[in-house]
Amino acid sequence: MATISIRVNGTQVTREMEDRTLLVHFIREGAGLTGTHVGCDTAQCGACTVHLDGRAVKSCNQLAAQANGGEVRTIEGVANDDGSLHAIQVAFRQHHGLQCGYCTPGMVMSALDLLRLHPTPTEEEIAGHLDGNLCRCTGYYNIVKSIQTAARMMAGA
Amino acid sequence: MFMYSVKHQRASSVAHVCELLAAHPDARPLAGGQSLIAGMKLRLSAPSLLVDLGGLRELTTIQIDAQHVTLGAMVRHAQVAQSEAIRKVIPALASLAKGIGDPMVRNMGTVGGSVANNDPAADYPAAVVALDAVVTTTTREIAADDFFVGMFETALLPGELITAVKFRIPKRAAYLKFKNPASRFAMVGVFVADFGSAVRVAVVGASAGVFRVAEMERALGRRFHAASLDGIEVSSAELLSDLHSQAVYRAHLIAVLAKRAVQSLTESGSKP
Amino acid sequence: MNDADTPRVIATEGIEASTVEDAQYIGKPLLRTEDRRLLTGKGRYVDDVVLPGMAWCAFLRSSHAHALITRIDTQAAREAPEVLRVITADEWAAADMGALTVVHPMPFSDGRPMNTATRPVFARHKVNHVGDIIAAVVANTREAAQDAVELIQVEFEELQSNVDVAKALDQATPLVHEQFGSNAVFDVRKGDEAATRAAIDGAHKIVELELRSNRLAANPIEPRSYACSYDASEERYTLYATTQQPHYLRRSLAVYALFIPEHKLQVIAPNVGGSFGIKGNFPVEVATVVWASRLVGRPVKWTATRSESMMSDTQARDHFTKARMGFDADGRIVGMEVDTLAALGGYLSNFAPSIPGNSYPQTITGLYRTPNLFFRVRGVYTNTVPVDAYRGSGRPEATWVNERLVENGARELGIDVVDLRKKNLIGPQDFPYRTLSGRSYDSGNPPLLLEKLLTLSGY
Amino acid sequence: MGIGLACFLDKAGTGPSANLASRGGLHGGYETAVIRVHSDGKVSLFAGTHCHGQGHQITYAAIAAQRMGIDIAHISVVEGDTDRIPFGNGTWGGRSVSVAGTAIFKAADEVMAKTRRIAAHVLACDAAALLYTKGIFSNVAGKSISFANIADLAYHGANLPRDAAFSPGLEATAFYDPPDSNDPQAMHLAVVEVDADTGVVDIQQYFTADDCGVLINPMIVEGQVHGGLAQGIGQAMMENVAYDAVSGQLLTGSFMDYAMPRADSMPVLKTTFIETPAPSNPLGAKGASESGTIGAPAAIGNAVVDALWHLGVRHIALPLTSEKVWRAMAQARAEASAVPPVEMAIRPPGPSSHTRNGFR
Repeated sequence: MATISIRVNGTQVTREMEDRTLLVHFIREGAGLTGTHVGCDTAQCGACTVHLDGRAVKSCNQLAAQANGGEVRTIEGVANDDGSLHAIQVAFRQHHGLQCGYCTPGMVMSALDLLRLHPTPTEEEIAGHLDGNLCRCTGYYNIVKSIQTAARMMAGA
Repeated sequence: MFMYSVKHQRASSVAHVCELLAAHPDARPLAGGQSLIAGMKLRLSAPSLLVDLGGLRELTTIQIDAQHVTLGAMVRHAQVAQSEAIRKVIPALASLAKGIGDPMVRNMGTVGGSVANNDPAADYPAAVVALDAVVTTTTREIAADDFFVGMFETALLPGELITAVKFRIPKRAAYLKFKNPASRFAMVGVFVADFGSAVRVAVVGASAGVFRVAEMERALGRRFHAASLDGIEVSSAELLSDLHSQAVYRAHLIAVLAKRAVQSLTESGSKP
Repeated sequence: MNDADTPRVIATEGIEASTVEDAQYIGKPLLRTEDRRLLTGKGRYVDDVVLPGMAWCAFLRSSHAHALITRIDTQAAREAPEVLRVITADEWAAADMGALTVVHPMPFSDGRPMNTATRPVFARHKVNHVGDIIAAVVANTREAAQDAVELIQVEFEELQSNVDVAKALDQATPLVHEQFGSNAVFDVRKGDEAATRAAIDGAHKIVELELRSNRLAANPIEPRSYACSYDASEERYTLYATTQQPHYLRRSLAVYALFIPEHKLQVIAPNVGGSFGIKGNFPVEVATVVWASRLVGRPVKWTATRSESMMSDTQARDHFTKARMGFDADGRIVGMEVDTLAALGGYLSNFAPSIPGNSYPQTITGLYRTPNLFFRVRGVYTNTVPVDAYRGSGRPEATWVNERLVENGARELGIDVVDLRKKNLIGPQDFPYRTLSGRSYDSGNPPLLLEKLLTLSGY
Repeated sequence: MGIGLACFLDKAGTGPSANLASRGGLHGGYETAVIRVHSDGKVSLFAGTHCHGQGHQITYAAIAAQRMGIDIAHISVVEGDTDRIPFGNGTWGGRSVSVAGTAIFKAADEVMAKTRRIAAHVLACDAAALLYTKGIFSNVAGKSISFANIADLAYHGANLPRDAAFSPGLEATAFYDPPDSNDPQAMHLAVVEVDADTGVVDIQQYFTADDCGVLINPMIVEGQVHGGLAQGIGQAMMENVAYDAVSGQLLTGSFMDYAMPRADSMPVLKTTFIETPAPSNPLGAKGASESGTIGAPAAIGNAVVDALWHLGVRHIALPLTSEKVWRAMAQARAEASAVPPVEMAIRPPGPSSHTRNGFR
């Protein structure tokens, strides 16, 4: 067992967990934040995407212990402090960028990582960036549109 | 799947890594973990201890001089992909890094991890071999041509850790990859590097490990032009046949990608 | 409502329902109400459900496609730390538990009932596909359950396997279920064989193709998951399940598998992360989870890993078809003949036979007037994961056959592919249109639809 | 370059139950809805289907709110709980809107009939003479009562006539068995380019025209077309569960080997709709979720054959992997050896060997 302490969405979470605990299980079971999902076991689907120390990572493909002492942001930490939706969440809703919602948290976290690096991405850049995020419902069109709209909204904000 | 029980320990220095590896023969160094953790989750490997290199800042530097780009073992793929300096001297290396996995994998995966793992479908071994790199370890320097031994096998001895990889800066180079449609690993990847005096062509994804195509190298050494590759066929005898591609198709792709790589470097107006 | 004549290119940008005047909501792109929750990580899927004192279930699955089980030794697993219970086929049988039921059987054309071997909750004596369940372990933690699964020792006697649908009925192909003396599940024939053959044989142009519809995995991104608690004082079960048919799941469990009074079993389907059909049929794992919750007296949960999903979620399509279509000199279809082998897997899943046996032939002539039709569809067993509904269910297979024949017909006749289609399309005046496949199409305007498509694409 | 067409139909909202039974089915084709008006006039709507991404909440609420003439925000949709909802057949086969939607429609009518009766009683006039707009009943004398007030009266129970038609409470349950299935139709046109060197098929443009009856929520319907299309493109281009021919081993045991479309696999897409109402239900709705998976393999397969017909290629098996297409081209060339081989054009490389177009 290891003592793992990670700052999750601004709150320090410290738990005793087995060394083999994956970061995603620390988040879901340790921190009780179930918005981060597990969709595969080979790091292909991206449903588990969170930000670790500012960069998007697949939380199912690393140990919680690797992130010990670090800072994690999950989908629960995206909305504004007053509870209103972040521009990217508004845009996903506006463009019907989600259906079942299971891949959505990973999509949003991955998209935020893109917008951090490229505030005004083209459709092609967006599609390319989503290489690590599988969606089985939407056909991706509305996701790409959502991210473009979010980029415009964020630039205007 | 869930991995077998394992101990995790963060190393405080390279010396500490060596100590831990020496004390625990079945320990594995953990770099970015993008292959190692994935394999452990599928219960394909079960080390008793993971020695986490994540805190070793001394392994995260990128050094560039007139002849070489030297990447610390813990340099992440995203760092290479985004490095303006690397893009200036070896754009092919940056673009190779940009094509590995996906953005999240690139944010974690490292040069050292990829090279040490020597997945036959990984991209980095192509760069290491084609760019005539030297792999620096805790005990020695190993030339690229001696480093990759077989499928997932390298010249690394037990307890030996890669600390850096030193790539030679070519006159021009290109890496083209035909992605496996499922895994996004290389079904075939071809790295062509022109050093003026010599040309190196390294192929990944197509066989048990990275290999060079001597006939292409000789032909391109005589004249660096796509037409020089006309008629050169790569034998499919030693190539992989699997679910995603038969050996014959892989052999064909090697020829096509090599031509296209060369062409991208010789077409007027294209960047070196 | 739009005029049928007015094409509509939809704006994907939705509108807030609150902006609609006078309760005229139908036809408006209203934004969804669940999005806020799903976008903030507050969705609740089955794997998010944590019940007090919850134990975990893991399954030992066959690594062989076809083998006899000669010995199972569960002792080490039973004695492993944290393990609460190990379950095998013997215990299931000893408890007189039931099984999955095929809710849509297909007969042989001569009236014989189909050869029914339903998907078992635990394989006994023999495994018939990779992923077939041999045993279950219930333990305090997910990891301990998984670790203990590997302690179960099974000895197999490997048999030759049969995985190619095209060869399933060949003499040399091993039988999945010996008792039937054949790999055939059913054999459906319809239409006037002689008249159709004569029409095609006498046609100006005959197109003949061998077609396969590839085997697919639906792969909703949310893996299947079940969590069940049992209240001994009221003898009541509460089951959280990834399902698109909560009542049918309850009925399957209550009436066919576990014999629980229906009023004592509550099925709750919270957010479901995609399904596309595969969460509709009766999933064998759920029976174990529900039963185990009573056996161990604690809530029990199982969530598939993706590797498990790949070998246990029902799969789809997997047809091998020989088909012919005849055309007259003007390009009019004079007849269609189809002979299809449809793989149903190692066992039958709930709806499986009706997909190739019913849905597929019902749409085989598509939107084209087809004056002569004869089809034969045979469902077959192969040593593969059972097949069931997946988005489209029979229609993609049918369209692949029909449209490939029409396309090649036009090309071989040298008639423009659009012109040939126009000649054969059912007109708006023909509805309701009765087809030889046994269906009556209710309404539509295929020629107009084609015009809209051609206009849209600038063809 | 190749262009491929597919014209096809779906079969949706399977029913009636007797029809299913006549083919041996042990399950029904009906659907269930309960509309429960609460004492404050707000509504809980229960349906026997279950949403797994299709947006039932807003679609069902739209049907009920419009039929009841009330604010859509006053309706909550509840699905997925066997203790709270009467037996339903669930969501499958493109049935939720045409079958459950009609059950909702009928339950709404029943609730509104009773509401109108109570209004007529309170306003002391003939029910048929009442005017109902914006949630308010009024008579010719200008007296009025709101929907919420009627709900209040219905649950108070004290001031209603002692007559079965005026029993306390305000809710209705409908079990609706459709008289027929419905037949959504669609047509696809795919434009592909085949890389003569590698066999890579690039779907450059894709056009769909759907007739799925009356669209209740066009945004959601279009989303269904998109999603189905991605899965159809998956079957056409890359998806394939493979077993070893000898051992029977599952070769596609994970997402490392089972390929599925990603964002960059999708072509430029344009969609259009016509709306031929379904005659079997009062909404005119038909199934809308399956056209993408049904048509895409055929449209894309036909487009690839179009591109390669001149070489002698007549058919390529699914999925249309680059290797299969390359082999088909090579084989066709070999068979037509009298014909001089088409020169292998060398195309400039993109960022990877396989570039994709942007979106519309």
